[in-house]
Amino acid sequence: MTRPQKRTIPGAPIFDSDAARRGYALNKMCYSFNSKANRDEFVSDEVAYCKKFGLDEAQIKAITTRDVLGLISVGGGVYFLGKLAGGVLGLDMQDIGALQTGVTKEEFKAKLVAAGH
Amino acid sequence: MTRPQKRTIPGAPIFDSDAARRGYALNKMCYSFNSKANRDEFVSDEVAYCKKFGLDEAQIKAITTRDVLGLISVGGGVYFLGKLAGGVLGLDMQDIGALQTGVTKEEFKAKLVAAGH
Amino acid sequence: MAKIVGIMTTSHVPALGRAIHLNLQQDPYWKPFFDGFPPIHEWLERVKPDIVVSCYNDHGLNFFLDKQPTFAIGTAPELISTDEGWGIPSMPSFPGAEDLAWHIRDSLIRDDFDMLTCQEMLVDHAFTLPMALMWPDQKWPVKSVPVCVNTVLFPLPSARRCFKMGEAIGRAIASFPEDAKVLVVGSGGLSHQLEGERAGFINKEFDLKFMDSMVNDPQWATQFSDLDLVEKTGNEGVELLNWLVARGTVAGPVKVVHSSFHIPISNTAAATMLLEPV
Amino acid sequence: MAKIVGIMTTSHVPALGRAIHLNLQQDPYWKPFFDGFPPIHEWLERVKPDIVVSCYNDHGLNFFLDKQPTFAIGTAPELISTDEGWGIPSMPSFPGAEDLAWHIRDSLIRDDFDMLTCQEMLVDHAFTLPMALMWPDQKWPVKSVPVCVNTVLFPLPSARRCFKMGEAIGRAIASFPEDAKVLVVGSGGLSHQLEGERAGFINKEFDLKFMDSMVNDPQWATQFSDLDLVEKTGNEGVELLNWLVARGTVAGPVKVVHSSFHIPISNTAAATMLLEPV
Ligand SMILES: [Fe+3]
Ligand SMILES: [Fe+3]
Repeated sequence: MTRPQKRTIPGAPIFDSDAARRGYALNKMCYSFNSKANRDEFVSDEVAYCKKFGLDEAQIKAITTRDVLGLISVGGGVYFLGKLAGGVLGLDMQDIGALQTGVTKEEFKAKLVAAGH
Repeated sequence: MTRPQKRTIPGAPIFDSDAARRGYALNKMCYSFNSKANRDEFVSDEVAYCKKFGLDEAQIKAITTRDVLGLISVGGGVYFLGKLAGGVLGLDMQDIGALQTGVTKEEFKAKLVAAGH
Repeated sequence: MAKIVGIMTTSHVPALGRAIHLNLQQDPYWKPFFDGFPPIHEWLERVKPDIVVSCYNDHGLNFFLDKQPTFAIGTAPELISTDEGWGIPSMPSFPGAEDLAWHIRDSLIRDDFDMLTCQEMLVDHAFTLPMALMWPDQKWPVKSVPVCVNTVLFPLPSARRCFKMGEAIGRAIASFPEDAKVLVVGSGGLSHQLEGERAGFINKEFDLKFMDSMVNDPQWATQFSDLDLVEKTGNEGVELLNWLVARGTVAGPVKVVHSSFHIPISNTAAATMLLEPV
Repeated sequence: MAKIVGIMTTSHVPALGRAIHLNLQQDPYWKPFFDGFPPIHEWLERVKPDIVVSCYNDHGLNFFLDKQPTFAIGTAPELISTDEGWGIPSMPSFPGAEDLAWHIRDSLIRDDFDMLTCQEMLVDHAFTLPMALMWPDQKWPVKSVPVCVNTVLFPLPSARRCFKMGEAIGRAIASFPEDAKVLVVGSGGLSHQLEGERAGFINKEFDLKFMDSMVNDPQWATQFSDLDLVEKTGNEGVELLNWLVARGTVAGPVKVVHSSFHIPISNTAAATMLLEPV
């Protein structure tokens, strides 16, 4: 089937139907991180926990390599990934920003400050 | 506060906001009857099960006396009560109809047949 | 492109589930209802739809009052039949028509319908019984899109709103860029009332007029409020809203392939129609 | 009769939860944001609203993609703050304004908004942080009505649809037959983007124009589609939809009681406004 071309915005991945469908298992796992018991279980054996939620190989690899852009490309929604990053891995949004944009955290923060001028 | 008069339809109780608010605990208990384990637990000790869901005295009394009109007046929604009547108590809709209209089951069924003529 | 090949509307009385399970189709009580289906089976055999879009109401299986939607759509890969507490045997699960479901969902949101989107979904007798009536061997030759209308908690979406959602679903199907023959199902009604001092209420005259309107005046019933419909068709007669959603999907005229009406099945005026766009 | 006494809109950055918990309000990093609130505290002390209607977006606490609503309203007696996985400390639960919530819910359904109704509700930082910013002792002197807008799953409800829902909420409040002073909250934004190669995107020019439009041209932002808003304000900048719902509740002009804007708090252009109907 040919589907109409989707509008894309450079550097701004959209969590749309395709992403939600691709990432359901991954996002459901992240949603489980609303509970400390689940966060602890994940930390004790990441891959086992991923498999329990039915994540596929590409998703598990993105998890274990802390590949944020990769997690998005396999269907992760940022509000769900935030629970993994913040609540489980202890990263703040500037850590995540730096990881995704290939700069240091200080450089990332400087860019944010610059946006105010 | 004075609220505008609600339209009523004689003999046709409406499951509206007031009913949903009044009957939340009762309906939540009935919703639990989607599971056989819960149905069995209810049967083994009706009052204990009602209390577990926070039903109040009026609701528990309507349950234990099989007072269908009473269950509606304390906020029961018919789609939820149906799980209690059908799945737990083994009553069919003609039993329920007869109970509510004060006729025998045969009379109730005869009335239904008559509606076809 | 996807194309609506028919609209099948039918009552979905829970007791039918037991009757199907016990093979009572030829029993004198049930026969008048089940006799409506051989003509539909012939039509299905001939037309072979690929996808069913089923407009129905959940009775407290997938939804409870903690999160009661007005309109919901299921985009799940698998639609699961399970214990719903009424004593109806479960059926094999139903494959979801994911591509079309997401397409309709996206399209409805853009058309200002505030859908609840379900990536997991349990389906109750209102969804499963029409399927089992159409395919008695319960080997589903179609994928499905479940569309759920609130008939639990008043106020309900108005009849006019339901019809309009049907129109929007029809537009979405027409713009789906894949060849597919779509059968739209409307499940529920007609007049019946389970609760209250007026339990057992049936209104044959209204039902016949409503069935006529499905062909000759499809928006006729949109004049009625939810409480008007309770008054005229009984508390559960409001399930005819699902028929209105289904009818709304076809903008033009329809012709009747089959129509049957029988009082009573359980407490219900049981009706079945199969309509084809012309 | 109920009356809207003000509209308070603010950003709701999760890191604020930690800053509040650790009493960092006077820390140089946080001070520019928290300094926006003393004028609001004075206003609250003077006006003493009875009820907050809070328009916000859930970030995967009360809702998951199994049942993702477009618009939801909470009619629960108690709105519960709990572990949301972001490491934000929980707050005391919030009493629900049940009478008004049900009244708004019923009214919205009759106005063709297809609400999800929640008789139980967990509220995340988007709801709790504005409350803690207004009442730092976290002893809530108000009851609340939570109104939730989908900003998770695209397509989102359009900016125009959000504004229209705000208008409908405003009508519902005006028709509530009880004396009550209602403060409407809009939570979220302004420009920020957490994900993707453009993470860290902020658009000061757009934000200032948007803040101006809240006073002088309230429907200005309704010209933009959800993707337009992503382009101009970042993926999470779309949370300004909650500001539009809130602004829509007041039909006439408003005057600015307080307005502040600071870049950055975390990755966000942080803005706060307090508006009064005139
Ligand atoms: Fe039904
Ligand atoms: Fe947010």
